[in-house]
Amino acid sequence: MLELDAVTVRFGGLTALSGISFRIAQGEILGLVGPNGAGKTTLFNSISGLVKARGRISFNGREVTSLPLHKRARAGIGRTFQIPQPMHHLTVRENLAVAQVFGAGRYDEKRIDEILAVMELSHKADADAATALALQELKRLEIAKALATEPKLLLLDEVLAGLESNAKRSFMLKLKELHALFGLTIVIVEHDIETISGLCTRAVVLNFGQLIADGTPAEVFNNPAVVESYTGTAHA
Amino acid sequence: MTELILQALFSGVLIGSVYALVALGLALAFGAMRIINLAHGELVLLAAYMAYLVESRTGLDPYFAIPLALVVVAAASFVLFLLVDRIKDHRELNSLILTFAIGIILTNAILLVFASDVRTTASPFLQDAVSLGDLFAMRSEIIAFVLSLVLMGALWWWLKSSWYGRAVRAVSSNRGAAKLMGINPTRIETVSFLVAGALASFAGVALYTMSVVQPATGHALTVKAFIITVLAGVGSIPGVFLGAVLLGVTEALTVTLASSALQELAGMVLFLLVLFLMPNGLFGARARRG
Amino acid sequence: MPVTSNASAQAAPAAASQRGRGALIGAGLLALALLPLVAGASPYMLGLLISALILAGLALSWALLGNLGGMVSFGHAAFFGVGAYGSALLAGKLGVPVLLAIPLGGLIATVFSLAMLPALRLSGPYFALAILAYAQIFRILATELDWLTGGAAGLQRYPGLPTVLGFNLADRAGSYVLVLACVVVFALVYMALRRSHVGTALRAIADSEDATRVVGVNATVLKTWMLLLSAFIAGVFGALNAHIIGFLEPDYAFSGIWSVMPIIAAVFGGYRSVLGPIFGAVVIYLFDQVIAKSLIPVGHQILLGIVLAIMVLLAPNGLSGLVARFLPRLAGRGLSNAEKGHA
Amino acid sequence: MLETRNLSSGYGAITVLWDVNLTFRAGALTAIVGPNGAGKTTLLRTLTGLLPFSGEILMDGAPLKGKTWDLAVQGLVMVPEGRLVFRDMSVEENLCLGAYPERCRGDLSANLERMYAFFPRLKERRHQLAGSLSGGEAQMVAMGRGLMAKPRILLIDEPSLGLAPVIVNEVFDIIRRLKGEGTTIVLIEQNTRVALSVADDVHLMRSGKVILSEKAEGLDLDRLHDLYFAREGAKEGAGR
Amino acid sequence: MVGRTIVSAALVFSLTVAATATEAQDAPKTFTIGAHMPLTGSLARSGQAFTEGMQVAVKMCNAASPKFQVKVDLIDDESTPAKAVSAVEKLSSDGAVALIGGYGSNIIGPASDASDKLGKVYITAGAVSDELTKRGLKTFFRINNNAGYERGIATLIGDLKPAKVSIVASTKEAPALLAEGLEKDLAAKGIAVTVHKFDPAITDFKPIINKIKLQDKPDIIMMSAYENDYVGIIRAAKVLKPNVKLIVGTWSLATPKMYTEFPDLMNNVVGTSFLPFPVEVKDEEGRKFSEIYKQSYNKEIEYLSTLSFVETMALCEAIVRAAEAGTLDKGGLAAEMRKTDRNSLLGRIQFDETGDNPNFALSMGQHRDGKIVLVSPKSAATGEIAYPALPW
Repeated sequence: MLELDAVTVRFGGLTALSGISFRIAQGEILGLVGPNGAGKTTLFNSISGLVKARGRISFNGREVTSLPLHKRARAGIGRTFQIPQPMHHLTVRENLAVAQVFGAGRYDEKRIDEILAVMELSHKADADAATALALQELKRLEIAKALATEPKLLLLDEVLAGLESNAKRSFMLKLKELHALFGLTIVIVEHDIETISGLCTRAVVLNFGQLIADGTPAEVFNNPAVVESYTGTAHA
Repeated sequence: MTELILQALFSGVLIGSVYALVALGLALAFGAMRIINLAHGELVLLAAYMAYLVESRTGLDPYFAIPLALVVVAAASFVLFLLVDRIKDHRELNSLILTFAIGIILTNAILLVFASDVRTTASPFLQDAVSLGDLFAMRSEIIAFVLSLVLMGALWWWLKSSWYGRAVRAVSSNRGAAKLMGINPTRIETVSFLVAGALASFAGVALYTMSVVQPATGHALTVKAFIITVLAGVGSIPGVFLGAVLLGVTEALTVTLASSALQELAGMVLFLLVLFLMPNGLFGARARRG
Repeated sequence: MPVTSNASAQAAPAAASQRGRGALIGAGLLALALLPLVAGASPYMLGLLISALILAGLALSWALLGNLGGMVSFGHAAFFGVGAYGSALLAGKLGVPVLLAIPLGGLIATVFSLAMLPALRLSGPYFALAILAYAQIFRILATELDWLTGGAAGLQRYPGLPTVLGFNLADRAGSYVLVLACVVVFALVYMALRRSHVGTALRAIADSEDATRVVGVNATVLKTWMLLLSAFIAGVFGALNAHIIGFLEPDYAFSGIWSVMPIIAAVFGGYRSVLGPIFGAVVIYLFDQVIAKSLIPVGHQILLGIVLAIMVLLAPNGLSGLVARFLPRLAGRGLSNAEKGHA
Repeated sequence: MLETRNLSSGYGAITVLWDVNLTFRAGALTAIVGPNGAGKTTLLRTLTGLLPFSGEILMDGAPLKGKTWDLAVQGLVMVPEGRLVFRDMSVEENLCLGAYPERCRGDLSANLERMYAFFPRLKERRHQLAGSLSGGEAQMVAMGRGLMAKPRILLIDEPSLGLAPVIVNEVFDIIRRLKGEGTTIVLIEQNTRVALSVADDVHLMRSGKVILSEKAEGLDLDRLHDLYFAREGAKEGAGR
Repeated sequence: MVGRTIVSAALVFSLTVAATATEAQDAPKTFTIGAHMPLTGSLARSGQAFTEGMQVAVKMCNAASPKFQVKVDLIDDESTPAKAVSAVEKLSSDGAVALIGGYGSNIIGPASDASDKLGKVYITAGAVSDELTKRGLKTFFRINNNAGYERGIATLIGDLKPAKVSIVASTKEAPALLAEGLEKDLAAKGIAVTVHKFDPAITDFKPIINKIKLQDKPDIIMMSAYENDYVGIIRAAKVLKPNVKLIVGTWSLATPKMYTEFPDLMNNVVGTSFLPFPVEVKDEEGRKFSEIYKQSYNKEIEYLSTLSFVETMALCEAIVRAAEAGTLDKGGLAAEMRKTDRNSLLGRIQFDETGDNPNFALSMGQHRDGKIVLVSPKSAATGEIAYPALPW
């Protein structure tokens, strides 16, 4: 469904991603792992179109490498931001309506209600997005907004970060529910081994903008290179 | 033809050097605070009227008005800063509107105090012609040119070597990091507005000696200054100087090679072309698009 | 792309009562606006009100670009002047009926605004002053192309407003009704647009452009539409003014006044609401012409400057913001969305 | 010498730090490690006055007062990640700005020479624009700039971020030398091994809380990593 | 809060205005003349000068007429047509019996239209466009016109018989119009003419003058512009010293004020003027005018003040005549205006069917060491022209 072929991103002299290639199959939940500055968000940005990448990105057999942002969204690539970016001055419902009208090309109130219900935001539907929502609600809104565009691929950037372990567990269940309910393919950035293991069938590890491991969560987290990428080498 | 063009270049450089003084103040305040002071031209004008006041009341040379202009204009600039600093929301938009409003207030205050007559120096000495071979200029223009170079040199030195100057550059470069250096950005913004006011003082007096002023002149000066900062790009004194000279020369050459009716057009077209095609300006280090 | 009302997106009863109240406020305002006619105001009063409404239309156009498009323009005179010349030339040289020439004037302003599309990539002051540059360029072109525009001497022999169905639009009362009607129509268009999904998306862009684009909104195209629409409205009012005044010259048609006054009016009234700029224009214009002028005959604009400065500093959401703060029930959401989150 | 009591902070309505209690000993190097999103940088930003907080921050037993720049003047100096150098100023100008607090201005040239002795590489590039430096060099500029302020406490934010291992080693050599000179240092690092190689005290943060506080010496790295990655079976607990 | 106060203040005020409008005509023997002038913006100078002449005329008129008194209501039109039209309407509703108009054809056109619709006589000295008198308005009058300026300057230049003339003209309406007309007139006299139009925003004229100096090589430089431009142009000429014989300008140039303010630039420059200086006024009226003017404003009479003085005198006299005949409130003022035939500082004043003054012709004055000598036409001359003669 998504194919990356030698995707490279440079900012000035800095290489943020170099030659990333991998595929994601329909229905997969893929964990994207790597320390700070490894290039995970940049990878999301290049898939969703926020930054220009070299190489080739194809989505459902269609090359999207140079497609503008909004067209990728309409093609079915949805994403969230690590720091939630609600449309502040809109109500929760309006947030979803905009996403649906422009991203999915139709207005279907029932479906919005459905998404609100699934994301447990129904009671906040007419509240202002920025002022009346707590962080966790903002994060759910972030996902709800992406869902409203009726995506086939959902890129989730650290949606679980900062959650208590119990909350994390229930949120994982929620993600699985979404995955089944909407027939999604999901890529999620996450650091917790527990979460990745519980949620994903496969994990990809980035470091210094390069892909250093690809496999089941267990394989990946026992890969010395991966552990080292987080914890560093002991200094001699 | 060569003679014509040479004179046009010469005139363009002379007028450009004063444009540069006007623009530097604008650029300095913009660098520190990311705010375009749309009342900057009026500050320059205020200084010009101080020169008029001193010359007409005391008969002294207009340059003697510089201390008075410094006090008055710096004070006005300081008040302006205090007001701008009060704006907390939608700063970019609201500060534009506020400084614009202050420009209107200053223009009309000048009109109320000094009437709408055309003012310029009466000194025969300053109006005398100076010739360099086949090139001609008014003495006041030569003085203004030298003054401008000296001030730009002084400003360059100040920014490079004084603690406040360095801090101004640091705040322009990276406000957050500047705080970590123990720099109080608000104080530095105040300083940069005061220095911008000082530059405006000199520019205004110079303008009074070489050109005519009227209460309505201020707005046009602001626009010229802004055009120059766009040509120059953000963050370099030589850039502002070259941008200003480029504008002056473009204007003079338009008159010489085409028609004087198109002079303003040429400036505006140049402005738009650079704005659209060269996001960093001609000489700037940083992009201006967000 | 569906551009429908999202009134249904709100809880139905609330929306209905809101709409009811909106209609009530609207009817009240319209009655107020027609009062001068019924009360038999002097031609002088009507003349002032016509000028105020022309300004109101221009302020509306400015605020639409500022509020929905997120762009501050310092050169609305560009559209105003092009609309004025376009309509006057069509009517004067080609004999197009004036009532047709006026919207065509707006259309010509729209076409000219296409030249400004590169400016859409610019932000804040750069956009504002780029538009100012366009206004200057258009002014100089109007001066230089004297075979078309009459040059500096201007145009003065072109038709004024006609008589329609026995109703003379050229007299004060007629002109007043026509200009008022145009203001009302564009205000309704603006309101409908703002309530539509496109309007919601545009508000969203102002919050976070990236976040809005990743849900499929083509921000550039929407902003372009706002620029074109704003140009059209400004052009129409320029054209109206041209036919009411009966004289055009470049310095007048492209005067800085047409760039400055809408800003003052919209900021004063509250540019984030629909009615704010209209009220702002009427109040500011009358204040300037009736009160300020009698206090300070020369330099009375100083009072405008002071009022503008005070508004920006103390009430950045303008009159409508103040109304919403002090009379929240009366104003409701219809009058102002300004206060929300902007305080 | 620096202490936090029930410190909570975050961005607007979003709380990131929850009741953090930490003590940084004078003359010691304290490392705060943890995965990203743990709140390490938030802690640093709170300590330097960039974020509002509830709870207390005490320096030498007295509540810390003032804005970021006042704290820098008082000797609480932060070295941000290398990208936060003044890019359009030269290396030397960057260093000079470090000495902005008045107490440091006196012997500017001596101070500079001291830095160049510390970072010979920077002397070679003293007139180069900081924006044109490599990541490691920029990191050195940021550290040099911080040292110019003659800090009583130096807070270093993820010095290894985005640097190749060789360069990381070089940077940590310098930190070790600094520690040798008796500077009190707080080091934020996600790279546990390098952090441990220089630290006296170690705190592990996860999800905005401190979940482990121990002396670096004799710390069981496996246990630390179990907690770090929240591996199955790891028990949270703080012990001294 | 502030806003609401302003709204209510505005309402109260406008109601008061409406109320007083109906009472204003109570005073039996004092008539109000309405006037609108540019008192702000770049033309404020001109508006001020107009106003001064007008006030002196009113004083003199009142002194001469014990039965009827006249007063002036003045409104700033800010050089914008809509505001001028408003002003006309307001003045008229406040009871003005006639109107004196401001400056610039773009203002006068719509304002006099409005006045015509209200049936009020409108007189101006500030609009020279030919279009204005082609409209067939019955209530419109003016004492000066483009043709007069053109004739005055063309006569002077024609008499000097230069081979070549360069015209430097502002692109503003009146100067552009004059330059166009002159170009044709002079060409008809066989004189080679080049025109350099400039945008009013420019301040450095050296490039234009240098072009004239090196390319045109004319005998005379003619400036069709305003005061600030004159200063710039003459300064540039003084610096570059083109090999010309004379510098000629038009309105607001040959005035004592210009000489006092710019003594080094003005000597030998020629411009339109009605009076020599020191004023040698032959008739009583002119002498009185200059006396009162000097008392009131502590300066010598100005060109524009003279214009407005003459128009106001003509208007006042017509008002008095109409009042005596009892036709003033019956629309008889326009007819009385057409009966005007008097001598003035501008020469003979009459109004034709279109309201224009067919006799309007200009004298040209030359600055001569602080004095102004009338040098053209021969009939009005008080001295010989210094030619060639330059300010430097």
